[in-house]
Amino acid sequence: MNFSLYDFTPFNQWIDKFLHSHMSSFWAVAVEMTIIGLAILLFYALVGLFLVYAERKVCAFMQNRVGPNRVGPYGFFQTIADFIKLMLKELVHIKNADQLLFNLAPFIIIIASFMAIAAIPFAKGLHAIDFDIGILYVIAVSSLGVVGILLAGWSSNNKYSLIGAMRSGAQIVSYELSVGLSLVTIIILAGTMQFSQIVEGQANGWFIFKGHIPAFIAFVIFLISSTAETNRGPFDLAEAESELTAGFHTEYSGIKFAFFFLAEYMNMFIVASIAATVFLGGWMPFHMGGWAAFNHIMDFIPPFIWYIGKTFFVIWLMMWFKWTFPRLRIDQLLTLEWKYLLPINLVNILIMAFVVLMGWHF
Amino acid sequence: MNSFFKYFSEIFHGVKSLLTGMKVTGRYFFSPGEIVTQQYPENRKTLKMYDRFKGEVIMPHNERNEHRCTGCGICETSCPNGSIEILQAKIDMPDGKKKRIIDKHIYHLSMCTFCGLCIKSCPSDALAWGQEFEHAVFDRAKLTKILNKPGSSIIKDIVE
Amino acid sequence: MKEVINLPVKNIEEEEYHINMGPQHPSTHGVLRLVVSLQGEIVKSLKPHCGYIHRGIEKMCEKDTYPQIIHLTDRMDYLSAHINNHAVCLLVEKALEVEVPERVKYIRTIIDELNRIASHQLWWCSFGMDMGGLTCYFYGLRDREHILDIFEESFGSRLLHSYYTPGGLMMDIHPNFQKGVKDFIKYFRKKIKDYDDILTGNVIMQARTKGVGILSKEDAISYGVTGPSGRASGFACDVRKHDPYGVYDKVDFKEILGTEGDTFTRYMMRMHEMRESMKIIEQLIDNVPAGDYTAKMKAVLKLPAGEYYQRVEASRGELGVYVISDGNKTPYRMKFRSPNFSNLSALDHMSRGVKIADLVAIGGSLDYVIPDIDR
Amino acid sequence: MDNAALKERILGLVPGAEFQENKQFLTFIIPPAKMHELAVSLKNEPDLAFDYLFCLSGVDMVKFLEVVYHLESTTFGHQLVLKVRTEDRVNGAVDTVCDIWRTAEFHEREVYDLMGIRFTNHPDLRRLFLEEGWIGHPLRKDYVDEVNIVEL
Repeated sequence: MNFSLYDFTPFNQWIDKFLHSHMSSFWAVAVEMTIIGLAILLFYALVGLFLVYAERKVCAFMQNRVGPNRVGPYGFFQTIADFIKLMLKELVHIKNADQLLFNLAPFIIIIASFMAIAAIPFAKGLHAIDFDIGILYVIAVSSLGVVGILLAGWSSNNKYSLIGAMRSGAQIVSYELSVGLSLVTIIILAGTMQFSQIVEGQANGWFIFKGHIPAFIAFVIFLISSTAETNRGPFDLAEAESELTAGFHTEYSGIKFAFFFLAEYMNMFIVASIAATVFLGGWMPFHMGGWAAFNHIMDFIPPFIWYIGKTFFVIWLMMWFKWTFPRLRIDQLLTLEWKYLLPINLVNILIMAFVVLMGWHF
Repeated sequence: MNSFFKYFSEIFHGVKSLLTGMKVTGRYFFSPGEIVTQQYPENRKTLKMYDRFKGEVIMPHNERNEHRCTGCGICETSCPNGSIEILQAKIDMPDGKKKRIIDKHIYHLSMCTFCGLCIKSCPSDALAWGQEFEHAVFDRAKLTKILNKPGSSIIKDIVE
Repeated sequence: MKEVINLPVKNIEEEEYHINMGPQHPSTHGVLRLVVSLQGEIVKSLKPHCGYIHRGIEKMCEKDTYPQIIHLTDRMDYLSAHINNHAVCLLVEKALEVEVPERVKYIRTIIDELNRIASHQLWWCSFGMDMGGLTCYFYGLRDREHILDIFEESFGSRLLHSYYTPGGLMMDIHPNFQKGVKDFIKYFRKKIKDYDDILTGNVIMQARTKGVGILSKEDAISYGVTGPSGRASGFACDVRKHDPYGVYDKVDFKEILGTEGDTFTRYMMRMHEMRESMKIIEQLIDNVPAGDYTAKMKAVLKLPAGEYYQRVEASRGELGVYVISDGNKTPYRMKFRSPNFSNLSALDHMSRGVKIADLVAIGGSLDYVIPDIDR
Repeated sequence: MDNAALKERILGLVPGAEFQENKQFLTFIIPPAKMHELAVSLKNEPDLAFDYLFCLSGVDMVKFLEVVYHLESTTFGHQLVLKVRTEDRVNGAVDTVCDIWRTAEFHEREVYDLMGIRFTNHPDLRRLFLEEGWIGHPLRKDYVDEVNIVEL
């Protein structure tokens, strides 16, 4: 296969060499980090804004509506207008709130999602850092967000917020397990935890096809539990707007609310990109065995487009869930995890191990 | 063993019911022709209210600036909210008698509940429903309207 | 100076955790305040606080003539405005012993049922929203729009119509009315399948509502819970069947009774009722007799001195109008027995020991309209 | 049970009951002291079985205050109206019936709030619509409120 067309590695190496030849290695690394940081920040903001717009459009179409269509063509700049509005809004000062934690909570949430995005490979050579234990790192970091939610709920001095935060604590601790185990299923198949190698391993077929039944089950479980982990409907118990008004972020306003809002969408983007990377081949093009011409055409589509396309497909699936299903109750949420997802997951790992052992995968 | 099958049939039926629901939303997602939203300010030109639409109470005037209101005050008494006030004036008739006629028919749109009793009770059919529905104004005083136009007079053939 | 509050030291396990649901809360559908005592997520008891939208309609009625009262009744249960109007009209007609033309009875029955469907559609979508399925809200409103269009074409307004008058109707129905209604029935028979697909059959919805908020038949009668909520408990309380008015005695419809008395049964009762209402309309819409649209009435209506009571089946239960007349053109005392008021009184009983999420579902299934509670 | 038999039955239960002419319902005026006792028998006697209190209203007749109970039996379908009068406009009190018909709890609170009739033994007799500390009872005929009531 020929991926050299869109390989970013030479480009990266060229920048690296260029910087090192002009300054000391400390400053070179510092400049590189700044560039990467700024690039990710920009990407983060753009994706966040776009996802908010996309969600509003998707839900509007599912509900026989038009959705935002006033600001810009097809309402494309609606979220930018919203963002400006949120920036200008008053930050409500809460009496008797724990000021330090109250102000810290949105940053914890946003930093957690920010850290997770660093390990995700967008294309060949286009990732901030390629850990040996990439999957483990992403799982660990993305579960930090719950600390922010708990702090937000606790420090707001609001009863709704507290209930929402406690619900979210129980929820994320439980569903973290399923997310991890469903990824373990694929780790067994891939034999590695490094994202770049997982993607390389899917050059001749995505894992969801290679691992057929157990991989598909793992994909479905991952979708369900990652939806739950990102606090999205039908698992949005922490917000539960018809019960707890807005749950843990009831008391937040202005830019702090915008952080929560943005982090929700970025978390969704992160889990969707993990799903795309691990199950749907990441930036690997879609290939059909034996169709050389077809495969060649597919290769010409840049890997970044493949990656974004797959990610947005998963995000669309998650939006579809949210805008169709009613919300679960807290006990049913835990029943679903402990009585259904977890046992199925464990059996599924066993099946996957057996499949890999017998070489029944493609 | 029975509970084992029950466990899986529960999962199966649950997933099936979820997919049925997703089919509905998915179908609407891919059929933008079913969108029902009205693009309100844009469709102002084509927007036509039904002919019986109760927008506001008006007093129709003919081309000679004549209305049918005798100023009898039945609408004022039949209004449950006091949204109609009638100011009468006395004029000297050619034959020397004094006659009461309407001076101002004041209509407080802000107090009207659109029950239609004034229009129904009017003996000379002087009032009617208007089609105007964009009543938002910046000053509350603008919601108090005088229904008889300035300089208007009563149509000759109306007798009290 | 900061105020120092000395709270009594209590065992934290025993201490009750109160939250105010409302007066501004998404699930109370208006300005109702429920003071809920919680233990964790479990509701120990709740106290409804009403009156945030109390307008003193009963006091205002004492100043108004009978035709004027009609427009006030619109504003009680605004979702079944026609049915409220019907109650007062029937009462005045009964007191004055006026025989209204057959045409009026037919039209009133059709419009009542249309109003009932519209009300249940709004209930369905807000129930879906209470459960967290926001999409339901738009489907319900989309279909309700068709009924409101029919109403607007015939009576000029969409929500508060004041269309019935004592003795008949404000004006005759629009020539397009019958066609519009028939088109709507055809349309809605298709769309109601969406309702079943997206919410009724949904496993999450069923798990959340089955066996939750059970109200036994005895309790339903004792609390006076009527309408679909009462019938879900097996309380045969359909006034249309037991004390027929309009032309309900001439049409064929079932009074569907539930047995469970839980939230899901209350949900199903309303879904059945929409279908039954469509059946009633289909039987009547082609048979509206020709004739006058109002009986001959005096200009000033004075009810003979005495007491009158009229009950009708509003979309949420039995609406009673109790009038004491002293022979004047205004009533001496007017009392509305509103269905939501009695239904709300059972909420505390039903929601003890359930979770907050269930409380929202129970409230949604009772379908309370706050202006009707407060009046 | 038809109205004639029902009338005999009620008069048998409460000899002091005063029959009142009414076209629609069988109406009795019951002495306040007997009301609770009668209500218990109406609910529990198998041939009466008045289990559904469908309306409870307070009426200010200027000379006296009145509580009107509209009762129905869901098994037999017969209906009955009971009235209890009290002439004391300040502390007038009637026995509660909310231990017999639970719906009365809210209705009695409403009557207390708007008409000012107290109900003895009521578990939670507070104002329902108006705030605590509201002066007067708005549905009384002698209630004046120059701010909120606008005379047309």
